[in-house]
Amino acid sequence: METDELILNMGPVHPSTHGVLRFRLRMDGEIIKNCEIVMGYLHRGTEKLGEMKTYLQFIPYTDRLDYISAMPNNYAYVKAVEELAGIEVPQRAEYIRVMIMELNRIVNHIVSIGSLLMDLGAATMIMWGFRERETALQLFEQLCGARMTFNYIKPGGVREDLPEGFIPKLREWMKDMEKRLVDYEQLINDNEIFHMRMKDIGTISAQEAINYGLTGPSLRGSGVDYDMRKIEPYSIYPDIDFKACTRPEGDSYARYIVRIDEIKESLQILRQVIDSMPEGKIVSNAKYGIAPMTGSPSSVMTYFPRIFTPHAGEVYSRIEAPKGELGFYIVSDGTTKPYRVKIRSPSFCNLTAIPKMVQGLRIPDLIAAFGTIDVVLGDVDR
Amino acid sequence: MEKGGIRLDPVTIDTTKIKTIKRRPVTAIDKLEDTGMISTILAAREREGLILFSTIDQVFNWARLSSLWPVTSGLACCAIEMMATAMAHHDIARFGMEIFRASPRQADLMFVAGTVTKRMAPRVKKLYEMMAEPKWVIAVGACASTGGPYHESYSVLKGVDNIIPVDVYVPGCPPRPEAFLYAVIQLREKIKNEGYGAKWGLNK
Amino acid sequence: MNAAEELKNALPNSVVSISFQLDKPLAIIKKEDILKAATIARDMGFVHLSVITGIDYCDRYEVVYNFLSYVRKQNLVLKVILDHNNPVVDSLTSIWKGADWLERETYDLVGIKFSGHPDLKRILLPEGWAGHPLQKDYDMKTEQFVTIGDDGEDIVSTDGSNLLRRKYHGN
Amino acid sequence: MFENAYELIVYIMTALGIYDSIFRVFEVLGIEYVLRIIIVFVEIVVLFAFALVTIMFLTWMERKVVAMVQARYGPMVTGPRGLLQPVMDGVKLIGKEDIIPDKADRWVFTLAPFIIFIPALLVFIPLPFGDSLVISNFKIGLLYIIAVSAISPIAILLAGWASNNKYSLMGAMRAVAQDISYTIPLALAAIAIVMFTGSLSMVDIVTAQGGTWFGVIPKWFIFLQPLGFILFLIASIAEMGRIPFDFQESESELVAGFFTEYSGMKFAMFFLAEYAHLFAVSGIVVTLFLGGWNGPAVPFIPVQITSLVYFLIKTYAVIFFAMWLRDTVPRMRIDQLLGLGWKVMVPVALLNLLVTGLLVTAGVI
Repeated sequence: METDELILNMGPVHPSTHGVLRFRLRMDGEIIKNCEIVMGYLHRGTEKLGEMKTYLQFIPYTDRLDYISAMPNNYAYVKAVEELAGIEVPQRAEYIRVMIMELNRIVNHIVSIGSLLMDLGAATMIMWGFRERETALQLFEQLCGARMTFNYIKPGGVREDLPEGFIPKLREWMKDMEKRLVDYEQLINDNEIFHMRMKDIGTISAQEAINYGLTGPSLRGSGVDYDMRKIEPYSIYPDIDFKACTRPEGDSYARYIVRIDEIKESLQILRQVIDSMPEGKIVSNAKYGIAPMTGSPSSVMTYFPRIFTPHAGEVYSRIEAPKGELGFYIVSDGTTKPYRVKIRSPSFCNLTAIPKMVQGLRIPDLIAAFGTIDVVLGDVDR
Repeated sequence: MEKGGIRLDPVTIDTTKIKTIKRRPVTAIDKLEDTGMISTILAAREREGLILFSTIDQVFNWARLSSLWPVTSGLACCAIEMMATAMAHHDIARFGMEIFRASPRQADLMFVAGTVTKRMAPRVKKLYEMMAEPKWVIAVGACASTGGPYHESYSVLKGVDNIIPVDVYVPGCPPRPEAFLYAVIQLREKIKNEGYGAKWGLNK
Repeated sequence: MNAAEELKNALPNSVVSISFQLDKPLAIIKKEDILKAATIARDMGFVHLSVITGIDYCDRYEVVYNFLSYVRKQNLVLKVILDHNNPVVDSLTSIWKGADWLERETYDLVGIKFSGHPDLKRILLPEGWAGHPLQKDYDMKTEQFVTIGDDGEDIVSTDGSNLLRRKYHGN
Repeated sequence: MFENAYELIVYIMTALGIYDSIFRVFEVLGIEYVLRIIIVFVEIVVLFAFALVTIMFLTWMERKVVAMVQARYGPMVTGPRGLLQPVMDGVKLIGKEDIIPDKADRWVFTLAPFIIFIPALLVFIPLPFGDSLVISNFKIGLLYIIAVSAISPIAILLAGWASNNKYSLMGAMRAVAQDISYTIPLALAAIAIVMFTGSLSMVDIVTAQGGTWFGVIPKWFIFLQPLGFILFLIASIAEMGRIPFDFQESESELVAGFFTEYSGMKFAMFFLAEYAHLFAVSGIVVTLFLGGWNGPAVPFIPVQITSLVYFLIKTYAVIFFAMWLRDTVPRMRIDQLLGLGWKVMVPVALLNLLVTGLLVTAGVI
């Protein structure tokens, strides 16, 4: 019998590509022989805009890269700028930053797991997940007035201090989240069909994972004991007791379990951060004309300079974002605007491994593997 | 007697006559003109001469506004808020809109949720063209409405209304789920006043 | 002894100079020896290729590589300086699969070519897009539009009349 | 009590004292058969009206059950608690533009929705809704049902092929593979029931399940055939094409499966056929394994009414189970499903059949 190859274009508008990604599949029946990823449908020229905006103006754009976990994006950029300019950050601000980033990590993993399950056909998980996400977003909103795009972390500190009653509310949310986590695990982990769909699918060995430049939960799912928070400790992470969650298998199920474990670990971190939250300023006011505003309730509200001029130089600074290594490479020429901003986004680099992972599998496996890589298109195309 | 822009009294249809009349008596449509609701006026103008089908229109409009099935097409950040609108907390299902159809053939409404880049623009347009009439578009967020924060970018289209007609614009970056719901309610109001006899060519 | 010095010891002829990029050891490599230097860096334990990017300095291009060692917990930055007229450098895809897209992106946005790359074509912008946006002399005034052909391929032109339904107020 | 609904209607009309006079009119004209046709026609109209209302209600119920599981409200605005929602959806779909793609096979494309919709309703004909409430009590009712429901894969294949869309074609191929693999265990599980009753008639199967053991346990076949029940349930959910076996549609993989290109009324027919199928298959599960319309008698109320109520309660319980399942589990993969069908369910069904046969022959049960 003569057979012919089927060329299937999945996307850019397809329910399970998490946005506007396109898979160009060469298929033999249902088996994927070759998967080519076509992207750029959300390429918004953020890096060019970085050259056109001042340092502070660019912070909102970082929110819109990985719009599910915007706070780490804020922080990664601000951290690069702070390193470039040599700004000290007060302890309280660092604690608030870590707290809010870990909260955002939980939110990100909830969305990630939820959309994975939705792609597998079980829509309930995402509904339940978004219920907890919504309450978390209300916390964000209390803190900085925005639900998704925060613009909260600024060079030298954070924009506003914790509002009244924030910590008790957060504690309540954490208690709720722990209960819900048990529900999630009952719904998903014990499900035989879920195991059938996820185990031994999209397997990638540790060696290959490093070679492809995977980072984040995707790499830890392959058994590489790595975490930027451990390898290159930043902020207050050296003082905090936590572990990098790894699984040795390297398949989709391992990556999923790593995410669940990370939610637990993040709750652990949150608890420590809340318990040892110091009092004090939230903005450094030494160098760049940041002066405390008198008369404000907590007397730590401050101005931020509109114009901000770091020294000439270049810096590459990375953090462990929920999706992996997020790095900003900034070249400054000593003016008010960066000379060049390069964003090393985790989604972009993690996506590289998909064609390797799905070789010889079927479309449903492609969706499962793609779901566990956890990609946000804003982050891929920038 | 006229109510809500729809003529209820029985009039014999003579389309040639309607075309030749130069000055019409002042109607509710003209009154609408004063309020500046351009889209409503355009819909009403299309309905000029439509008498027989007004009741059918009312029934169909009611059905259409009650069962707006959106097409599953998220472009960027706003898509996450679109998801949040569909989820448990805000529950767009109350309006009967939870059936997100992945196939544009079966959808009535397109949320252009996010930045429309130059590369995506022809695809968005194609998606719109694939949808079956009647269809509506809601431009969600600053990017879809005007280009938003990416207005200066080389690869972003400055407003999706440059390529497809938009019924409701939602401000925000991204808009809150409440804003989505408000946009849906506005669209329902708009559909209430539309006429389809003209579109079908039944009254020509 | 930091990583850049080690690299200089191993390849005295290829390393032009060593210094620091803030606290990260930086070595500037001759452009024809980058593949050799990268191989040695990998053997030194710098297994993670974090980023490849290019910068347009108007008179020259610089390509920056950042490596990380999970075991040594150290960074190593390599830099290659390219000619502005003909920016070509060897590709690292033979060593790191992950370099594939990073190099394509650098080619797409900055315009640096990577010789030996298996599939060097645009990645974020459609084929046929005029200019490389992150070059300093990129023409931001000219609007380019994309339409789709019969096979779903992108067609770039400055004429958007097929696409647009009203007069376009782009800048 | 009566053979079928025709006799029931005749009995009621006789009791009301109008049958004889009407019959005499037709007798004088020499066309008695016309009266028979009219009565059957009325029956069918009532049945189809009931089916359509049920289907509409089911779409509403599905959305409400999903909402309940997912901690939402579901449709609320249109009508009381959203009850008018399915009506509105229907009216809207009638008013939608009917698109036939340029490269589609126009005739087959138009024909496919009818081919799937009509058999979905034909299944209702031998289904006993209650005591005497059956349109026609075929002697081969079960065989007829299995045969008629086997038409739907043909329609799906036609729809998928005619659409000239890769997703549609893949969805159609999957649906056919799935239906063929699951009709076999379905039929095998049903045959085990026939061994008890010795009849293929649906009414006989229900009657055989009347009464109780020890006055407590109802004589339902689920207790005699627990394995057969599980096999039949899994196979029928696969036949219905619902999650975890909804490969023909599988939204996150194939956009909308075989009806990706359909819009408007044609799409509505696929949509309705799906729910007609859901009701019919649940009804069959109830008839075969859950005692059909059997239930404790209630004094002063005619058995026709109580039996209908019992049947509907049981059927909706099965439907609720299917909906609940859909909201809880993820989708399987097509090769895993076929593997399950051929490697597990067919051998187990055969074994079940063998054991049942031995037991029945030995006279144990």
